[in-house]
Amino acid sequence: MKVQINPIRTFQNLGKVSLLAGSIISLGLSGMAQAETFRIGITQNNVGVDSYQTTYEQAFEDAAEEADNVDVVVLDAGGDVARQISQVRNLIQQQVDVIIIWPTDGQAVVPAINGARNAGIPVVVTNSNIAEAGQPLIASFSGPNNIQQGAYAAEMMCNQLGGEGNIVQITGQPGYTTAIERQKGFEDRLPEVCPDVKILDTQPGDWNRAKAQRTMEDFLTRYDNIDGVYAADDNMGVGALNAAKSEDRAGEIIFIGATNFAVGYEAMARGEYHGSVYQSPAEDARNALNIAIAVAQGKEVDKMSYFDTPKITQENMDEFEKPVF
Amino acid sequence: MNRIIDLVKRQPIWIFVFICVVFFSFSSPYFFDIRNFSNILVQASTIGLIALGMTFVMINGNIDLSVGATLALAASLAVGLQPQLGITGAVLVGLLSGIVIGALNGIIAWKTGVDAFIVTLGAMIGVRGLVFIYTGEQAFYAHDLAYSDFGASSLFGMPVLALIFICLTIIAHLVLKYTIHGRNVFAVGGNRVAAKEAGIRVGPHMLLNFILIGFLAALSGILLSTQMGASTPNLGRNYELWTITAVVLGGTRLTGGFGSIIGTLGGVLAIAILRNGMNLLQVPSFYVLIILGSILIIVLFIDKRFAEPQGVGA
Amino acid sequence: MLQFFGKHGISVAFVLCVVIFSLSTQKFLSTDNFLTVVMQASIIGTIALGVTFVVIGGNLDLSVGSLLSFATVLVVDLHDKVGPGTAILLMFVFTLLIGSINGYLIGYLRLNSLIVTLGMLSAIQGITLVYSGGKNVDISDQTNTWFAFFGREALFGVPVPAIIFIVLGIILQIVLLKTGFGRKIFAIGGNATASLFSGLRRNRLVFSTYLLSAFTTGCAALILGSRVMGSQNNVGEGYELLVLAGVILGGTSLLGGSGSIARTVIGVLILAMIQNGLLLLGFPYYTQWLVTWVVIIVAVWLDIAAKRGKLFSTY
Amino acid sequence: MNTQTEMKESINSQPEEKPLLKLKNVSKSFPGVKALDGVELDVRAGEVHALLGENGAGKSTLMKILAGIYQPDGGEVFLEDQLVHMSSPLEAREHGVLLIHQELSLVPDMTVAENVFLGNIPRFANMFVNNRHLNERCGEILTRLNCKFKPTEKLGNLSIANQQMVEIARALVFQPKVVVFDEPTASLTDYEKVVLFGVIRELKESGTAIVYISHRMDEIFELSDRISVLRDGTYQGTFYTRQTNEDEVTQRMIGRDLDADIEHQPPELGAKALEVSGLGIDGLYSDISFDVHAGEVVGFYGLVGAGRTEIMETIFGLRKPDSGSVQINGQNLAINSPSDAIDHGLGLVPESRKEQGLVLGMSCKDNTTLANISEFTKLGWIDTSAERKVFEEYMDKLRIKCPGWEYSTLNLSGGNQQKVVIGKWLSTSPKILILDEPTRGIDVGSKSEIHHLIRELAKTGLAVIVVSSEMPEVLTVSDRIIAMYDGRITRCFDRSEVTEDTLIRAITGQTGH
Repeated sequence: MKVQINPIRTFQNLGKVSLLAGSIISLGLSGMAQAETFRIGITQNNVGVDSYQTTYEQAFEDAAEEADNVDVVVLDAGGDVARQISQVRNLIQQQVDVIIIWPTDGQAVVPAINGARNAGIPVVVTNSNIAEAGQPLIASFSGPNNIQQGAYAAEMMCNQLGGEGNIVQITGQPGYTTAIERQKGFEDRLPEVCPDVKILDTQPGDWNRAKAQRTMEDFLTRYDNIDGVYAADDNMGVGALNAAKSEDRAGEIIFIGATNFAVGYEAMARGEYHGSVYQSPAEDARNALNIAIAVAQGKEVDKMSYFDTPKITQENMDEFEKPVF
Repeated sequence: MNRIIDLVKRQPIWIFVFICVVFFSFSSPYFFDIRNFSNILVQASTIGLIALGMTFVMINGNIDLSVGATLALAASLAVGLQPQLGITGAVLVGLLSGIVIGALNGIIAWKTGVDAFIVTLGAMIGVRGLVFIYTGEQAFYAHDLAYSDFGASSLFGMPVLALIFICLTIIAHLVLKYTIHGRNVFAVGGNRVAAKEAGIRVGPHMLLNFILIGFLAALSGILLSTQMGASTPNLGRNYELWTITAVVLGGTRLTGGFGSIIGTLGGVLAIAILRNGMNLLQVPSFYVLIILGSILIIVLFIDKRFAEPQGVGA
Repeated sequence: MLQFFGKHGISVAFVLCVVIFSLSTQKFLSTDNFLTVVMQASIIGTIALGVTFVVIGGNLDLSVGSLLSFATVLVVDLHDKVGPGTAILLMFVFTLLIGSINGYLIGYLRLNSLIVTLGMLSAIQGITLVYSGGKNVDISDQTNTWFAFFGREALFGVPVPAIIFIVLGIILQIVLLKTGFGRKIFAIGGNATASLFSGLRRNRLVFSTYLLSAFTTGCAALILGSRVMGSQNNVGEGYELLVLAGVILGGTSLLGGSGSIARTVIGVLILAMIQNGLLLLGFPYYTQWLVTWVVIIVAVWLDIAAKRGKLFSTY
Repeated sequence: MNTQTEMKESINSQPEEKPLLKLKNVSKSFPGVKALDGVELDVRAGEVHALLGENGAGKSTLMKILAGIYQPDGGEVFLEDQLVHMSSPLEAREHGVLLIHQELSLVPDMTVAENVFLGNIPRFANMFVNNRHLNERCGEILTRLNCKFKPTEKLGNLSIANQQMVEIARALVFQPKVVVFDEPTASLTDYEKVVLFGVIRELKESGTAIVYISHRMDEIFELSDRISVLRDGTYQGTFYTRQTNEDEVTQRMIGRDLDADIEHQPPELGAKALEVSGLGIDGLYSDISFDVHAGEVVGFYGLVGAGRTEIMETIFGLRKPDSGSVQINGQNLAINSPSDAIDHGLGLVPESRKEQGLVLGMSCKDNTTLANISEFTKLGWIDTSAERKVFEEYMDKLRIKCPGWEYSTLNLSGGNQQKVVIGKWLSTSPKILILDEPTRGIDVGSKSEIHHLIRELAKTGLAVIVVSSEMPEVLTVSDRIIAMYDGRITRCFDRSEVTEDTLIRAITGQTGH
């Protein structure tokens, strides 16, 4: 049943003036159809900051349209923890059936989740997990296994370097669970598979390509002997590749990333980029929605519901479709 | 009746708040609800507490851009030091850090004569550096649940955070309106030279206001961290901009000498209600940015049209 | 002594920076590294050139960070759709259009520049997101486009971004000092009322400073878009303050009426050197923020103290 | 005039001989300037002691030392035979010395009472404002000063003259021993002056010592008991007002003879340069019609607030008229901005030279060419040497004392600043020049120079309008005088027919000719 009028499309047609009117219509329609449906509220981390999150949001809305029995409230915290907490409060006050949260911070949202639990609303965490302390409070986590992804990256790096070399690491936004987990997975696994690969330096790239490019430029000035780069996503990895290319040092460096982006896929096709982890935002979104629906229906769900995120390298890339983001 | 009309004239932002309330009440079934209102108050309290201090500083003819970073520093200390000092000790250190940053800004502005905008722009960048050095880029978690319980607690059916905000708003209003210090805030902002020559100790006076805003920013950060049971190094980014926006919406003049706590409260509520209402209506976040930006400019335009006499274009 | 530091403090700081970092790390003093510093400074620096005009004219521009995001997203997105030439043209058209909105609100409607550009900071961010639908934009064929010239190539061994920054800097310095336009900008910033009484068209002049800052922001977007060959919607977030820090460090007074492009360039280079030098020394990136704090306040303090003739103020 | 004789009589009540305030050998230097060099001054209780000197003679510095704003480098200050150090205005106030500024130091957004008690607000519980007490005490003081406005009125809503009264009220709060008035009449009209003098007389009779600083010789002779003269930071002696005359003190003050009074020949009238008909702006002025011919000087005389400045601003394109028209050289022209006005050959030397006339941070040269910078530019480029030539030409012609073309106007004296503004307009080769209060706050020497200049300009065929609140000035420079009252022209005089009495009647609304 299609009750949710996609606000973006509506607004593009009607223009800015009728902005609020559009929302009222969509709300009115959803109100009429409310009788038999579940209301699921989601508060996302920061839509628009990169394509992954935006594609996720669209996939989520599309999946909700396809499903018969859901009515979704889609909110965006804009990367601000405080705003996310107030959005959780708003969702509690609207008495939705399930809250899906994409945490802006793994620890800071725990009390808000506790608040939802106290109000009798189950919480599903999506994409990036929350801290240990919050684990008993949630119904389920749905998303990639980021520690595993870090470990995959370490293995690919090890293979490509042939067991020894000096590498640098560009991490995601400090404090963000995905960033922490990927770094941990990478740093824990690397000495196990390749004790002779040394991490020279680690700096954050904030999930931002321009920032990562700049960070890499500094690495290149500082170290004459960089053999490999691990970037916590392909967006940053391509930034690092750009920096190395402009110094004519790309040929001597192995680039490993995560969350395969279209740019990373293309660079890999050109032979400039060496490995990543394939992770589909659409699958991420569908997974989260399905689990939330199951929770709403009172079904048993796994506490940790990881979806599959395989390694992708130049050798096996034909098996994967080019990412849409 | 005349007094009400007069009040409306002097506080146009309250008309806007009223219109927003009416509009959202009709457009969303969830808006007009006592629980939603207390949500709005809690949401407003973070920016609101800083805005109280900002009102003093801006009427003084200064500005403080470092409040977002100060907020993060206080929150990080108040959470991060709990294992060593316990909750009370850590919170006190957090509050102290705000006072120290405020005092530092105030002393620099006073003794060097560098414009407060520049002094606090520097502090905004530097204090954030301190936060990162102290936290090592990590978020801290409060292991004692009593800490986050406080953030979620209620008294007389009102969230404690909202009550604290309301109480401090009343106190700030009384201080600004009825104390000698409050009166001097206007004097120093209206004509600094005159105030100095009338025997008001301008430097220490401004220092006191910087300490006040530092304290309030720290308090706001600590209360925010009780809502999260944690602190993050990036907490409070851009809060200085939203605080200034709220204060200006509330009618405080940027060049100093004029403003009120009542107006600031209106400005803070206007932003909180707009955000809350647009969330309820599910306005996409992209449009929320455009709407908030436009409203700020429109209010400024209306204010200028009605507040200033049309005269020589000078 | 005080007078000397007030007048040449920024140059002294520049030399001091070079000497300290050269002594502490061998990598610092090399042509390569120097070019890296200039190149890294080029984006913020190019924007700062236009913002210097705005500030000398007595206003502020906090919207340049958002505008940079907007322009970069636009030019990169249009590159594949309409070709690089048309993309650049359209990018400048729309960027200048937004600059003219700033200019109209501040120049003609006389609204306060801090608040207007604060509002625009938020609004432009929203416009960018609506335009891109929140997605990253990319240039698919990164090797065979002349668009690569702006960010990735070098002329006579000097990276093009550095050339754009320096050449634009020289041109604007000449405009500021040698043309009637520059003189008028100083006049309106120094005393808007007296300028009005002298027949200067304040509205138009303020308007044009915002066009100029939009133009230099557009140039910076060319460099950024070409270097990254893609863009995110928040790529320019926080740039407005770094730009302002560079302008202030260069001794341009926020009250308007005084300032210099050459000193802005040095100011921006000092900030870039601090960042580069501290990284080379192995400090975490955020230590540069602490150093920046101290440097900004000391620089402005000395400047003011020299004008005042006394180190400490007297209120 | 009446008041004059009254004042003369009051002097007969012999002031006490013992000085209340005594300055001995006071010196003060600023970087590059010796502002005061061995200055002596003694002021007695119950006397008005005038301090006279050209701008830059050191009056302001001396006054700021008295008020504790500056500290002397050398010398001593005695108050009631006690050596005192006043390191801040606050300390000076505690000693009973108060300064009333030339530039008002008030806070426009606060109430009258708050301004009167600024820094000294009545309190209870040591922390809170005692509003009732505040307004009552202020009310008492206002009554004593014969002021009509209320303590709760917002200061910004008062006229300049009333704001001046607030300044004085502020001094009275402390029952001061010494009150220093710095050019208190600079922005007052003749009528308001009378009220102020009454207040000063009252203060004096209650035993307060008054230091009165002014450029206006007539005021000083009307009001003071003794006169001390400063020149270039040095003390030139003290005179009993009754035993001296204007010529003597002027000689002491400027060290040379002033040019004799300007001779008036009937002007050689050229064509009608400016014709204003039926001009009006609602609420400001209405039905203004007059004309000015090439070669004549027309004076506009009236009280502050009569609408004179606003009319000039309208002609110059700074305000939009609601009715009427302006013709220049017989052509009906729409002037929408100052730049239109400049294109049509108009120039305006504005009322406030620091706020409206000069960009203080810019050099003398840059200010001189500001209004027609485009004439010095080719394809946007400034021809600096042409600029310098023009500036140096006017520096000579107007005798501007400026160390060099690069020198900032900030550091020039008031008279020289005003000459730079005039030079700026002359360099645009105007056909019609409007001067609004051209000699306000300028010392006698420069004033007379400017008056001569105005006459000379008219002789060269310029049409000149002079707006002034000083009767001697309009009488000195004008060929015709237009009197204004409350937004209307009440009368137009030929120089030959005007008398002081008819002029006063015309500007105070007593239009029974």
